[in-house]
Amino acid sequence: MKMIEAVIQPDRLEVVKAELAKAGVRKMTVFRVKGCGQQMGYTETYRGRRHQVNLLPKVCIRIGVNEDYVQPTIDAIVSAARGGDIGDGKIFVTPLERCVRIRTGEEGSEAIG
Amino acid sequence: MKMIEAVIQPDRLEVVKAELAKAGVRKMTVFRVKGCGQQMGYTETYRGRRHQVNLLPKVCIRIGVNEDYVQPTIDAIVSAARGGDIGDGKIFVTPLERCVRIRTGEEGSEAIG
Amino acid sequence: MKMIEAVIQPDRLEVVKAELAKAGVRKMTVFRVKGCGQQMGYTETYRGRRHQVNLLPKVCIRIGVNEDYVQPTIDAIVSAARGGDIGDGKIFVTPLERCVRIRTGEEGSEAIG
Amino acid sequence: MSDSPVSVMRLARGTDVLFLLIGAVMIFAMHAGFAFLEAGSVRRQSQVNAMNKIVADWAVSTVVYFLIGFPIARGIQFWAEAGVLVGSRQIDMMHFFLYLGFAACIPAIISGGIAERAKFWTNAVAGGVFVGLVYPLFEACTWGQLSGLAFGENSWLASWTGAGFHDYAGSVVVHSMGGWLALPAILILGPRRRRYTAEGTSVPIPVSSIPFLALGSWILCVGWFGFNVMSAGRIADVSALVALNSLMAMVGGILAAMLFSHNDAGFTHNGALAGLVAVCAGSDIFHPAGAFVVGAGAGAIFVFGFPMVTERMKIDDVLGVWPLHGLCGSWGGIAAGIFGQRLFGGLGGVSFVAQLTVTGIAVLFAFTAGALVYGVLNMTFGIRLADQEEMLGPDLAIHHLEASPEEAL
Amino acid sequence: MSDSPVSVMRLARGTDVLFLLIGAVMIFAMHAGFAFLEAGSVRRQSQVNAMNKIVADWAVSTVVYFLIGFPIARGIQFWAEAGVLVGSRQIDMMHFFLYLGFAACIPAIISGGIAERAKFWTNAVAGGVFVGLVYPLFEACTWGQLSGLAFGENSWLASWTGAGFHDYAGSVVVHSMGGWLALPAILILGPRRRRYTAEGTSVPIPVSSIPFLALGSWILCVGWFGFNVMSAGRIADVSALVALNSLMAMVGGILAAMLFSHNDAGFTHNGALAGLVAVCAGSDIFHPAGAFVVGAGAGAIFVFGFPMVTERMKIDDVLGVWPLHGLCGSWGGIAAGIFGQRLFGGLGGVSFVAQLTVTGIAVLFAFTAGALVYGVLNMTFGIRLADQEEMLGPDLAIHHLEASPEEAL
Amino acid sequence: MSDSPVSVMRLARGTDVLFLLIGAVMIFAMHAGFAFLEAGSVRRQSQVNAMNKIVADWAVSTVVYFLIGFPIARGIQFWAEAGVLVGSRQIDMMHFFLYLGFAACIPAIISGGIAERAKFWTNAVAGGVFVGLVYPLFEACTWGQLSGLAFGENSWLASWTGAGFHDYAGSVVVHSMGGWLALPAILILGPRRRRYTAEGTSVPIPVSSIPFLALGSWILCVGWFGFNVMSAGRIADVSALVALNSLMAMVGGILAAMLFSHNDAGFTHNGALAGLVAVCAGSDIFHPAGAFVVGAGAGAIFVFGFPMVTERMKIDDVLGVWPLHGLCGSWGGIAAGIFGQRLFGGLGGVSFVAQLTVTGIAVLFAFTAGALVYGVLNMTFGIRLADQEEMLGPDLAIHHLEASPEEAL
Ligand SMILES: Nc1ncnc2c1ncn2[C@@H]1O[C@H](COP(=O)(O)OP(=O)(O)O)[C@@H](O)[C@H]1O
Ligand SMILES: Nc1ncnc2c1ncn2[C@@H]1O[C@H](COP(=O)(O)OP(=O)(O)O)[C@@H](O)[C@H]1O
Ligand SMILES: Nc1ncnc2c1ncn2[C@@H]1O[C@H](COP(=O)(O)OP(=O)(O)O)[C@@H](O)[C@H]1O
Repeated sequence: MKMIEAVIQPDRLEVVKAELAKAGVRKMTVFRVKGCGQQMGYTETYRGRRHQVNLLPKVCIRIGVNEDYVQPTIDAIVSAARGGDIGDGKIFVTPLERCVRIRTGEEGSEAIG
Repeated sequence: MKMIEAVIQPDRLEVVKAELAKAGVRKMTVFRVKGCGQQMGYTETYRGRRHQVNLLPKVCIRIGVNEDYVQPTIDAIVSAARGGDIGDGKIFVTPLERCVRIRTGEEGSEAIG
Repeated sequence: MKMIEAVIQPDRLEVVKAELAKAGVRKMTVFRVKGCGQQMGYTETYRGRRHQVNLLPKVCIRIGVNEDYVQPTIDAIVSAARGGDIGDGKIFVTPLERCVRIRTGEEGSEAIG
Repeated sequence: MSDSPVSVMRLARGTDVLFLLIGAVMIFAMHAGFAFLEAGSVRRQSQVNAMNKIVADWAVSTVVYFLIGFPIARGIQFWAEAGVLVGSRQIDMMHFFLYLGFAACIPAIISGGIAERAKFWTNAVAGGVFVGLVYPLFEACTWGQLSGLAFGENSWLASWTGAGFHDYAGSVVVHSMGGWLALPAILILGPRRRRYTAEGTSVPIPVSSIPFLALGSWILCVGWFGFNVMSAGRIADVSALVALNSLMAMVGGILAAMLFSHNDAGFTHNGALAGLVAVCAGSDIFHPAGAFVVGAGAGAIFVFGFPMVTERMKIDDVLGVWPLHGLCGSWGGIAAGIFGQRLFGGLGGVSFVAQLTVTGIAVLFAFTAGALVYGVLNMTFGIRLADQEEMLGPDLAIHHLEASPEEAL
Repeated sequence: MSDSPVSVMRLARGTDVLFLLIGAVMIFAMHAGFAFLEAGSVRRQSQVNAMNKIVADWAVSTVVYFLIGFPIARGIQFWAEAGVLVGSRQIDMMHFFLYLGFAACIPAIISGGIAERAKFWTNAVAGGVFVGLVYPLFEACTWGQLSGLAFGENSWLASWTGAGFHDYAGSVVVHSMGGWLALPAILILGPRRRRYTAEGTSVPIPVSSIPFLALGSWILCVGWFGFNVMSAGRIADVSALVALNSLMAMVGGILAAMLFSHNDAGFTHNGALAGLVAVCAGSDIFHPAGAFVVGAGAGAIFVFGFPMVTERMKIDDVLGVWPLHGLCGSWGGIAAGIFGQRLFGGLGGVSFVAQLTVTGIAVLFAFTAGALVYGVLNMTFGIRLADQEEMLGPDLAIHHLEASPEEAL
Repeated sequence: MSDSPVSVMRLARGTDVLFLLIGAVMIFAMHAGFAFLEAGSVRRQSQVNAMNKIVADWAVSTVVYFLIGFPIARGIQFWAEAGVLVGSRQIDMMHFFLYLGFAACIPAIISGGIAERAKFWTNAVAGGVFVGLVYPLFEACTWGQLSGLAFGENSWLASWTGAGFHDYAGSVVVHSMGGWLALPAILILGPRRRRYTAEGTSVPIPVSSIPFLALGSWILCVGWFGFNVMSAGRIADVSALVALNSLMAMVGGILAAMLFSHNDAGFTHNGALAGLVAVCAGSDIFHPAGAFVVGAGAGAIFVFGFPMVTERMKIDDVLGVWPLHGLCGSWGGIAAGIFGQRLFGGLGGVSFVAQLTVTGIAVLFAFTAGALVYGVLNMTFGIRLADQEEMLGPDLAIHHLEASPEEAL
């Protein structure tokens, strides 16, 4: 099993969700983050004091999947999240050792779906 | 060491914290997320435009633990977070290679606790 | 590749970012969390009902890096985030198997930077 | 042009219109206060609903009070040409606007008790019935065309107790009425999901926003001076004592609530309202020190009453409208019969027995009417959201919109 | 001391000043309503900008209207010693304050249409031109020193149609003017980034905060009673009918918007404003039932007009100021010529043809002036933020400050 | 009923009560503005505290000013039967309410300077002493029963400088007083934790909410017209010039702050307040253009003064109340002696020397009194939260409640 984490542009979320659904991926956990990458930063002032800010709003999606879903999930995200602008985001894949469904106590491949 | 990530119903957080404390787990990082799983979605309209929403509020807990704490931690969460409803959530376990306490620079099993 | 996750005091974020920049690390994903560790908790009352709260505001930084950047990144964070108080936070390192740049589809070490 | 000579008559009439306009607009503005008090005191998933409920209640109230309520209460209607209205009905029109503000408080009060789980339209219908029929009937008996028969100065009551029922600005007629109409609705609806466990343990549901709650309280407090002072009905009868007493009771309510609640912000801001609810009835006859005591009493009633109701009696009265308006309003009605006496520095001319009697009648009347209306609605259309809708929250279930749509994920 | 005898003259003058002050301050307060209505209806990244735009527009308006606009419109200036002003210009000064409030609505209306992407200072300059020249010219023709020549009671219009143009409180002069001045600005600016895809699909941008939007609407509604009632200009001419009609039209707007939008909170709160926009013109001559119908019509216009404009015509009018003020304002101007007739219970003395004619002239005048001013500014300095600035949002790009700086990461 | 003939006497009295009521209520409402200005300018962890501090200060102020302050300042108390109060003390009661609003500004001003780290009750006690004793003493000397002896028209000052001290609406008596009373409190408290590093580098603490800050500013600005205009004390003395000058100074303050701060929203909204603070003293004697200049000067003082104080002098005056009220208030007192002269188009009858002298006396008096009261409280009970409490934030440490309890984790 793998945990797939994608950082995307906020306004691509709906499209990504739709594309994932097509790929059969309907479970996910989503939250708002700020990110900095190749996008330029900017300066913020408060009452005359300036400081450098270079974090822009992004949305982070975390999806636990079985091995055979890894590539379809990545493909779905890449195709839907791509806008062609700098700042489109990244996908990270990490190993996932266990997955437990709280309601039933089920484990593993059954639990993840 | 493992990183345990649990996605639970927001109103179970207090009970989960209490149960974790009983299991000797008192360190954690918590944040609000939205999730979709087996729960039904719903429709949102803004000024006549509808779009599908199927993310519901959840709370995500991340806990770094030593091996021998993995099972007790999972058990504590499962027993406390279970409400019997769809949407009770999932627990994910990923390998954790290093852990550093910023204040002291300590590493590993000492740092995690 | 590794995923480095640091939980720090909110008011150290700017310094940490500056220090990371010196170490050549400019990409990251950041979000607000609440954490509990060695810091004391407190009690909240709402209309006569009390409940125990022991989570304090922290900031979580996630950085995907190539192997040779792991130690410099950790060092940068430790040196900048350290305030000497309890509650300074932790750094967690987990294995990162893949990294994809959404805009280009590039993978691996190229994508991460 | 305004330097041309103006007849005193015309000046007096204009000033009366202005006086009533200020009162009417201040009371209208209070409804924004109801909206924010509720929005701050519910969960985020119910903020939009709080807003739209208050607006809808105001709109429905205006229509039914114009068509039915005001004619019942005061025997005045406006089915004449605009020319006639402008010619001789100026003050009538302003009175309609002013007293509409009072009437529309009824659904706004109820709204806070039934929050987060009531259906929208059945509740709007109930509000319409209250503002169109139930409230005007009682208004007619105390302030309106039936007061001579019922509770007014030449009524049976006055001949029995020596004085008519005294309720200057509506502790009983408006607030107690609203609170006791709300109680059966709250009971019939039952508590919000997960508010009490199956074993009966109370699991308080945290409120969304203290600043919104405080904003609501501030708007209400400010508008209340219109509510009380403009109850005079015309400028020649304006009483500075009413303003001062409202101030003192509000302050009494704040201090009592603050002290008894250990500086809890929710209670403090509601304490101000408790004091104001209680002072309405006797605001024209109390001594300022008496008003302070009455207000402080109301603050204490709310601080001790709210947990009693929601924790011990397990009645999920979300904003505590029954203790706040129902109990403090009744307290105000009775207190007018005590601190209004010359013995306590008051102006006198008020009967304790009359106050007690009519306050009691109001409680019975309101509770019965509320039970009837909500009972019938519950059996016919149902008054509560489906479980799934309540879980989503009324904002999404009813209005398909969250309080912060941009932050939706 | 106030027990000393006071001459009626002095009392009347003082009361007039008070009357106008209340109106002026209520209208001033409405500008806070504009600010919150906009802040709630844009993204969080544009909230600070909404706030500062409204404040800046008010400040610029005050200066230019004092120096140029008011002298043009009414032929009155204040370049005399304070002693002279105090002696004989009291009412003039209050009129300035009152009518400034009307004038300053023009940039405040436009602000909501061009939100999130317009440059700050070029827009402030445009506002200055409108308040200093464009609006006062039209004001002079209807209410001011040119009304005898243009649209007033003894004008060519009156001799042609039998009655002068009737716009009691500015449906056309203020609102329609503002809405139709905004339209070319919105068109020239073009939609916000990513508002429509390259293929022309509409991708609505969710608003930030319903509570702020509702707060703005409430503040506007409350202040509007000053806007309409104090249009009397002096206390002797105050009309309770104006207050009642404003109320009825607001309620009509609420109910229509609520029903047609299926209880959408954005539409409901804007529906109240739509009703109020439309009732201004004929608020002194409608029957209350007529006012209700006019308001309900405006509510419907907005609910159906907004998606037509933003979804079908693909005009990114962020707050919908063109349908709200432009269309509903024009509707109000025409409606005064219909429901103001005695046939519909109105006061009469109004000509449908005159209403239609001047409403049409106002549309043409405003659209042309707006196109001219924004066109020239666009070609010289540019009126739109750079792409990168728009992405960051105007708060950071222009003001270097977010709405919630503490939460910045 | 209101068509019955009304004696002019009665109308005049009623209109006076109404006039004062409007003023009193507008000033009362300003305190909501203080609350939101502070809530927006502190961190989220101190928003609830801001709200409750202002409410508590108002309540304590009412009690002590009723019992002690007003009797000291004006020689008036209300220990008579309600019948007596109603009969002959109507205007006195309204004056109490009006001037209470002025007095209660003192702790509300201080509140913003000491925010986020002061203990609640010791601060409330200090507020009580100021409103009960310190402020009334100065009030008595300028506007009250000692004005003949001290700074009034027939005082030593007037015989020395040719004119009494002129402070129409309290630039010095209220604002400068409040600002200079706050300064020692801020100094004794010391800066918030981590506000300056050990090496003395300033680390600004970002504010929580620009919309709340702006809401506070708007409420204050609107209410200010009551503050200034109703300082007339009775309707016959109302002056339209006061309204116009307040407007012009506010606009001056906005424009100056906006330009000098490069369109910073915090400064812009505080600039409006700076202008209003400064115009109080001479609002009845300036020419509108003079008022604009005075207001613009105040806006500049704040924009340059605030960073000077907080960055260079390292005084952690959270809202900048010393520059805003202390410095701009003193500037207003002195400016009345300049722009009030006929030379600058003013009304004259004012002495620069008298203005300078009493402004100076006020500074010394306030600073000393503040140092004394806070010094004693600091040595006895302590005025600052414990470190751990400050880290948690006053909301949780004092009120056991966060601003958004639902979002607590
Ligand atoms: N190495 C990294 N570690 C963590 N987050 C990253 C990393 N690289 C990119 N991100 C996240 O992805 C977002 C988009 O990255 P960016 O480099 O701007 O996009 P692109 O790769 O399309 O140019 C960033 O804002 C950040 O949140
Ligand atoms: N495969 C997954 N990947 C990421 N998050 C998941 C996954 N499955 C479930 N979740 C999270 O857990 C929450 C509860 O899941 P759900 O399927 O509704 O519960 P249950 O398994 O009890 O029916 C979801 O809202 C989502 O946040
Ligand atoms: N084992 C852990 N798992 C997850 N988060 C942790 C863990 N230990 C610490 N943290 C996070 O780090 C923060 C600081 O931890 P704390 O123990 O208070 O600091 P310190 O180690 O400096 O005493 C906590 O608030 C929590 O968010």
